[in-house]
Amino acid sequence: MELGLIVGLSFFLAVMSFAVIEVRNLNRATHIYTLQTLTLVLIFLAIAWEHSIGTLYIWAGTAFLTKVLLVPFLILMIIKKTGIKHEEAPFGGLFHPFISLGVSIAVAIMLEPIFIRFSLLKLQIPILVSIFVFMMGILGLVFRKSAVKQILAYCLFENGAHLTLALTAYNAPETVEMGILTDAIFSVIIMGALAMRFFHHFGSLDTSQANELKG
Amino acid sequence: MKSLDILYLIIQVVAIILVSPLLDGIKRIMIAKFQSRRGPVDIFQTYRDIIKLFKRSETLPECGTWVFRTAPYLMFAVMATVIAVLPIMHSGSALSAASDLFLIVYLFALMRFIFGVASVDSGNPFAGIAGSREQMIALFVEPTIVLSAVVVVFLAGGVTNLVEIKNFIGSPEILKVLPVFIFSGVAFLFATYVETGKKPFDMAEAEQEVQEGLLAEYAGKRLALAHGSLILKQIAIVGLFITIYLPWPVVGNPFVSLLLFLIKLVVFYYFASFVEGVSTRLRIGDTRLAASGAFALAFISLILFIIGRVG
Amino acid sequence: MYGNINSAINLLLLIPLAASIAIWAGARWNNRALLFAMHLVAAVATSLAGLNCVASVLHGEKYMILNDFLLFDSISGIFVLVISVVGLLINLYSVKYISWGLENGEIGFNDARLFFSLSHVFIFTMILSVVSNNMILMWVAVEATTLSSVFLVSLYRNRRAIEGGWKYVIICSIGLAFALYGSVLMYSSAYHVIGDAHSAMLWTSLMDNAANFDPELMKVIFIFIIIGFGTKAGLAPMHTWLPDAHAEGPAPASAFLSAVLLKCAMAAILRYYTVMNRIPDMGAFLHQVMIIVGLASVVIAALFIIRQNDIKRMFAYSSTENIGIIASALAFGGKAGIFAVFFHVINHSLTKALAFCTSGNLQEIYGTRDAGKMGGLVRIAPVTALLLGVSIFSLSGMPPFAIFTSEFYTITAGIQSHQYIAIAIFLLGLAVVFYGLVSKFIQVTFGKPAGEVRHASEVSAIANLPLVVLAVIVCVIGIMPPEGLLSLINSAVAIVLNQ
Amino acid sequence: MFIAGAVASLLLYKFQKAASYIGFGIPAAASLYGIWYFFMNLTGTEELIVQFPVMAAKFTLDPLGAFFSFVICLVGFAASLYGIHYAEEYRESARIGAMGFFFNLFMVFMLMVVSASHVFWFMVFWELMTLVSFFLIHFNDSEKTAKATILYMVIAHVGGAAILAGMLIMSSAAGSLYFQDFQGTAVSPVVATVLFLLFFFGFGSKAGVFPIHVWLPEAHPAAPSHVSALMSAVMIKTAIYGIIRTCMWLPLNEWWGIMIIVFGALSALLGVLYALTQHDTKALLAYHSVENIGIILLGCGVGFYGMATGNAILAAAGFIGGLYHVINHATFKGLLFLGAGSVIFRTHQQDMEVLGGLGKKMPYTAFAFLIGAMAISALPPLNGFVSEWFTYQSLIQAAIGAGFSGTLIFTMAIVALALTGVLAVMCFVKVYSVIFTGTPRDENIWDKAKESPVLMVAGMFVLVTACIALGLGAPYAASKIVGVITYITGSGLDVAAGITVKSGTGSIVSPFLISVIFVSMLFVPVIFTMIFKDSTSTTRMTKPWACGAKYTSRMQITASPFTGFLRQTMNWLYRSDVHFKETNGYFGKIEYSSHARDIWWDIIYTPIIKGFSGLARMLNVIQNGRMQIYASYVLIMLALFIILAIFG
Repeated sequence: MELGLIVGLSFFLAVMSFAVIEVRNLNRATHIYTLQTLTLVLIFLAIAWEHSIGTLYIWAGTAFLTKVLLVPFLILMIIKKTGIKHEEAPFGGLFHPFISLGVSIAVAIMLEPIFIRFSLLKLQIPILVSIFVFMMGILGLVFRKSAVKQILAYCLFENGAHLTLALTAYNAPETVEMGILTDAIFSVIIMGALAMRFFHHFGSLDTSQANELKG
Repeated sequence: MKSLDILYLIIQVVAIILVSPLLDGIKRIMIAKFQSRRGPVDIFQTYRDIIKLFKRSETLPECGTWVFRTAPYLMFAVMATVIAVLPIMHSGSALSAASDLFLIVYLFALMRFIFGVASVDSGNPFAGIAGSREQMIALFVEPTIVLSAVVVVFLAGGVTNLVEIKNFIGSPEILKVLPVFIFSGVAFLFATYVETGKKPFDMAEAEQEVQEGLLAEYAGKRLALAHGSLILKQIAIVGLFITIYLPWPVVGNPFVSLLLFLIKLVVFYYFASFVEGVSTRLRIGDTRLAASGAFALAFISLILFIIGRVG
Repeated sequence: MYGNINSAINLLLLIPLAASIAIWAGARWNNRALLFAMHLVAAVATSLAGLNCVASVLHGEKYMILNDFLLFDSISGIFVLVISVVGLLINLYSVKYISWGLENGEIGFNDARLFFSLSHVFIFTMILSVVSNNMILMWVAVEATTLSSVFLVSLYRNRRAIEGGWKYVIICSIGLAFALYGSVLMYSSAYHVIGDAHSAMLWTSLMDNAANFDPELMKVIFIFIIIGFGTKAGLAPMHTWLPDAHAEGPAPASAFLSAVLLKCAMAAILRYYTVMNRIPDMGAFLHQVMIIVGLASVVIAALFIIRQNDIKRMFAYSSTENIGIIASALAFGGKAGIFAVFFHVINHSLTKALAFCTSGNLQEIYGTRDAGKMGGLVRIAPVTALLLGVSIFSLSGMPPFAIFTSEFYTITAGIQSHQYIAIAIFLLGLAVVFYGLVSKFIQVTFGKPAGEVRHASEVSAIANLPLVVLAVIVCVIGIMPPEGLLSLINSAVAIVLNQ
Repeated sequence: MFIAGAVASLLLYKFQKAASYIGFGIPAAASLYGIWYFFMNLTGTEELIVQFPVMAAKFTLDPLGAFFSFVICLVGFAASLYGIHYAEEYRESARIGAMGFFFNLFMVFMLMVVSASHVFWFMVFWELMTLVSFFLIHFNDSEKTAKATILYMVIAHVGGAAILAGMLIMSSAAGSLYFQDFQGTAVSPVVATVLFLLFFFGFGSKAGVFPIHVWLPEAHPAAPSHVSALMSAVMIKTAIYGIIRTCMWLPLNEWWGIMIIVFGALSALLGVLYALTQHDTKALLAYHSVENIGIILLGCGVGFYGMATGNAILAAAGFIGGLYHVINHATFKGLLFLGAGSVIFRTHQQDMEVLGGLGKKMPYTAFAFLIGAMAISALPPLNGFVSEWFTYQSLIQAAIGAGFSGTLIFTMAIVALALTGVLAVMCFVKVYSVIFTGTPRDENIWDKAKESPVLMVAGMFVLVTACIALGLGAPYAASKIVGVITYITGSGLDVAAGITVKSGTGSIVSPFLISVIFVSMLFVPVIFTMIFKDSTSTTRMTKPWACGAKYTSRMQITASPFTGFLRQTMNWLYRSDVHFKETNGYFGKIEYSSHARDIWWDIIYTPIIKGFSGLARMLNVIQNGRMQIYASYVLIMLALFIILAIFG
């Protein structure tokens, strides 16, 4: 196996993302999320240092600024404003975690050979983990009911995509990377504002209540 | 040649019109005899009735439109046209253009149309029912007539002109297709009997139920004409049957052929009155069974024709 | 010539951005006139810039600016034309619509200000997505359109609008996530082949050396793209957000969404289609995927239309159906097929804008969106009835109007490519849609009004003016399309089919 | 060029919504010009190329087109003349202006359809014709019209789609979109049969052929009378034109001719059977249109059969029957609808049960209606007889030539035609006598009724003269039609000799001679009355005799009992739902009404409608509002496509 550091960090990243989805208490989930993005930044730094790629340092810096500081701050603000600490039971009930775990791992294994073929850095484990995180994010969005948890899930798969992009095509022009980050930030802001309005009207952040539009 | 034909035509029409009350007299005497009652004095009784009617005064329902008033004339004229058209005396030449099988069938339809409209126009409830029954009888009879006639047309090689048909049937080849001819002949005979409105099938003019249908409202000269036209209708339909199916003693001289035609007519009436005297009136529903029997006969003749020709 | 084009395109992008900021900042004090004035000025300016750019690209020229990050060829020309023409008319109408909203008290002044500024950001992002030459920049722009239009949809402060908005954001971002994966894969495989980081991103270079991409990978990428941008375009199985989002927003917003936004998502799919089409043995697979998605949307939407009672949801489903038509035309391919795609893009955006704005009028007159409570429109507001008639008969494919012509081409393309079963299903779907739309039309225009009528008077002339213009264009384009438009479309077809 | 002339004059009207006089005056003038023009050049072919950027529209006027345009203009002239007064029924001037506007468009589009020779433009005008008639129907706006129009529009649209598909397949085989290039294209027999079926059912849906006739009795009564006159007299003929035009391209085979004949016979029989049970005058006339379309199809079927078997004379005989009946049907059906319209104009009552004795109050309408009724039941002196006579001849000629099954089918067709004739007579006796003769059944209708305005009567009498002229002048008209037929089948048939009309098999009939004999025979009874006329014949007016009881108008026979008997015997076909309510006690008022249901509606249409709405209900489940499920659709679709990519 290649260098232990990147692999270890990636494993740590995977475990953290699983925890973000599962933890019911929203505050603690956000903290875990900040930890997770921190590990992402560390991975960027490790790869940059390891393969001495200049651009990744900038990526790490910007990621740190936006994802580690700004996003958690926004989410915590929402939790403070709505005052909802606890999240409702997820859609799939008890065995939901096992499904999302199983599916994400399966998809990761399936897509990994395709990504690895053309990626610049042929690091198998980190790509696997990035796809896993991406899928965890998507499934989190699908299964979770609370609005905040959905925003967290959105940021999760954002991180996953970011990591994949870094691994497979780090030499993409900077504007592209900046574009994706600004998109991520703006979507969190917009989702937050919408969640506030949702809370204002529905009294709770449980999105499954909103099913009036039928047929 | 043309003026001669017209002359024959006029003679033919006048002769038949004059003879028709005679036939009606025969019928009444025959029926009276069967029902063992005295019946009219002699066969000329119908002449006297008609003449008397012409003299009598008239009563008309005030709601009747011009259709009702002119109906007897129209009906009489239509029947006269049919008789004029039958190629009894004049065969071939210009007038034959008018004697066509479908034309005659549709002239009968015209007669029914006028009869129906006049019967409802009179406002008389019984006449209305008579009119609707008249149409119903036609509904059962028409297919048989058309089918059997069409089979004969096939035999005669697709030409619907009565004159050619008469020549064809007169000629010896008829022997080759005799069975087809006989079947269609029987079917046509049955259909004509129903059409004439004699006893078993005279729902339209039934005395007891419908007070003679349309005639109930007429009086005086219109009643005479209406009655005359009904008799003429019977003669016309029988005449059609005779010209198609019994032309045998083909004779050149027109006068002799007219005489032969009248004799055949009297014979037919003789048998018809016999049947009429015996049978009782059928409900209109039952005619359907009788009519479908006739239609089956005509259909068999069609099948025979097809097998015959193909085989 | 080169010089001013460069500035023209920059201008085209800058004006809406500047306008939105100006409106947000400027119209602080609560007076409507200033707000409306600024909005109108911005709208007219954007569309003029747009038309100026389109005029320069009528005969297939191509311009690349900002070190090749922006590309303005005839394909983007068509979409910019749509954005500017339809956008202008919808903006004109939205002024009136918002003033009604303010009078009836449904929305506050701040909401109106938000609405106008956001609509300009929305236009900016759409133009960017159509013009960008860089794959991932295009993805960013499409993602931005979603974000900017969320608050347009959930403008009204009621539960249904919020629900519509929330679903719209969540499902679209899931879809677009897959699209991001697709474009990342595309970039990495392109980089592998072209070798230069910068040009591997650009459509132009991709199109040139498409031949030597490896088909297996391209299949996976195309799937991701179809799923990603398909959700955004409202193709069948992923269209579930469309009726909720389009029905709940204010009429001009939903007109913008379905008339223009869906087309831009379709533009993205079209870009990928042009690249993929040039790879030797990809044609069959492309056709297979597009046919499934296209026919699925036509049939599913058709079956939903006949059940609808709410006018705007019905029009939303008919948008899915028409996007399905565009997808099937793309699937049939060939010269007629691609011509039908572009022609239908223009026709449908015109008609759908007309349809949604008329439903705005109806909502104004009857106070409700439920067709059951409407009736007797002919007597109450004959002009609106006429407009509704034009839009419904055009949507259901009646001849004098534009959509019949593009359907005519689609069917010719289908027959030329011997897809008889597909054509049969296609026609069946159209027939069902016809029944659904026309029966609603009869229910609304004739007979006696079922529910109470808010104000039984013809809607003010100013509001109807843009709609009448739209209606006239729809009629004219069907039979006598202008010369310039035809050459624009033909040059776009040439690009796609790589003649 | 006529088309340009007609279009200019009608379009001139289109923009200025004037009152009814202008509204219908101009089309009347235009159609008059049209009649003269088309009559002149039944054989020439002109072309009009209109340059549109998308597709160069080409309108060629070949004899077939000219013949149908002549029919359109003839009835159009009468209908527009009639319309001038009839429009008053729709009081507000905007409505009349709008009606005039649509009426003109209707005329223009029909003319264009008949002369269009380019796939795209033919389809455009074909659908436009439906669209405009949709608006025209909506003028008398009631709940029933909504159902009628949606049914009409959907069937017409589906038919249009079938035609479009057929034509496009044809054009892809022929390589161009112009009709004349379709002539000699080599199309494999299988494709040819598919095309034929597409065209037959596409156009059949517009003509009201048997299985797809359901919309006709719904849509025509709903329309204003002069519009329904135009629709049923002429619009249906454009469908016949379509069938002939398309079948000229395809390499025919025998079985198509026989199929058309079978459908024709079925439509004829069922049309007239259902007509008998109708109370509403215009619904009755609409069913009769179905019947007459059946008869026309019989003629054309024999024509196609002849073309398929290469026997040109037979083809010519068949087409003469068919085309002659097209023009006859247009005249007397138009006349009947206009007559019914003037009755409705005065009494505002479509139901026959209530009308009665109007003959006295509306003599001209009564006479016109009588002529129309006699013509439609094909009674000798009038035109109906001549065309049915031709059809009979062609069927006989075909029967002789055909094999075993052929003869059987042709003879059965003859019998069906005869039966239809009888039923038609019964039906029109009922209609005419119930409305115009007998005692009036409803007092307030009776005093209100008076003769309809002059122009309406003039419109009707135009068609009356047309009927009589076509009847007596049969030889001249037939020879004109032969010109058209040589265009279709490539070989004519010497039809007319002096005053007689000859058929393929040589049998001749001369309507003129018949009427001469008929008139001469009329003198015979008059002479008889002269001879015996010496009585004091004072004619007394009395109430009709009702065996002594006081006569009331209720005693009179009304429409439904007239055919009541037929309904009992044919109940297996009608399955009428009888509503019999016995009110209190012995002498209570008994309420009895039976209404025949069109069973085809249940057999064919309800299952289709149920099927679609069932499918829609099933699908509704996928839009159940829960967001999580929506999101999962995206994932499922992704999985599906990946599987497709791997295995596809």
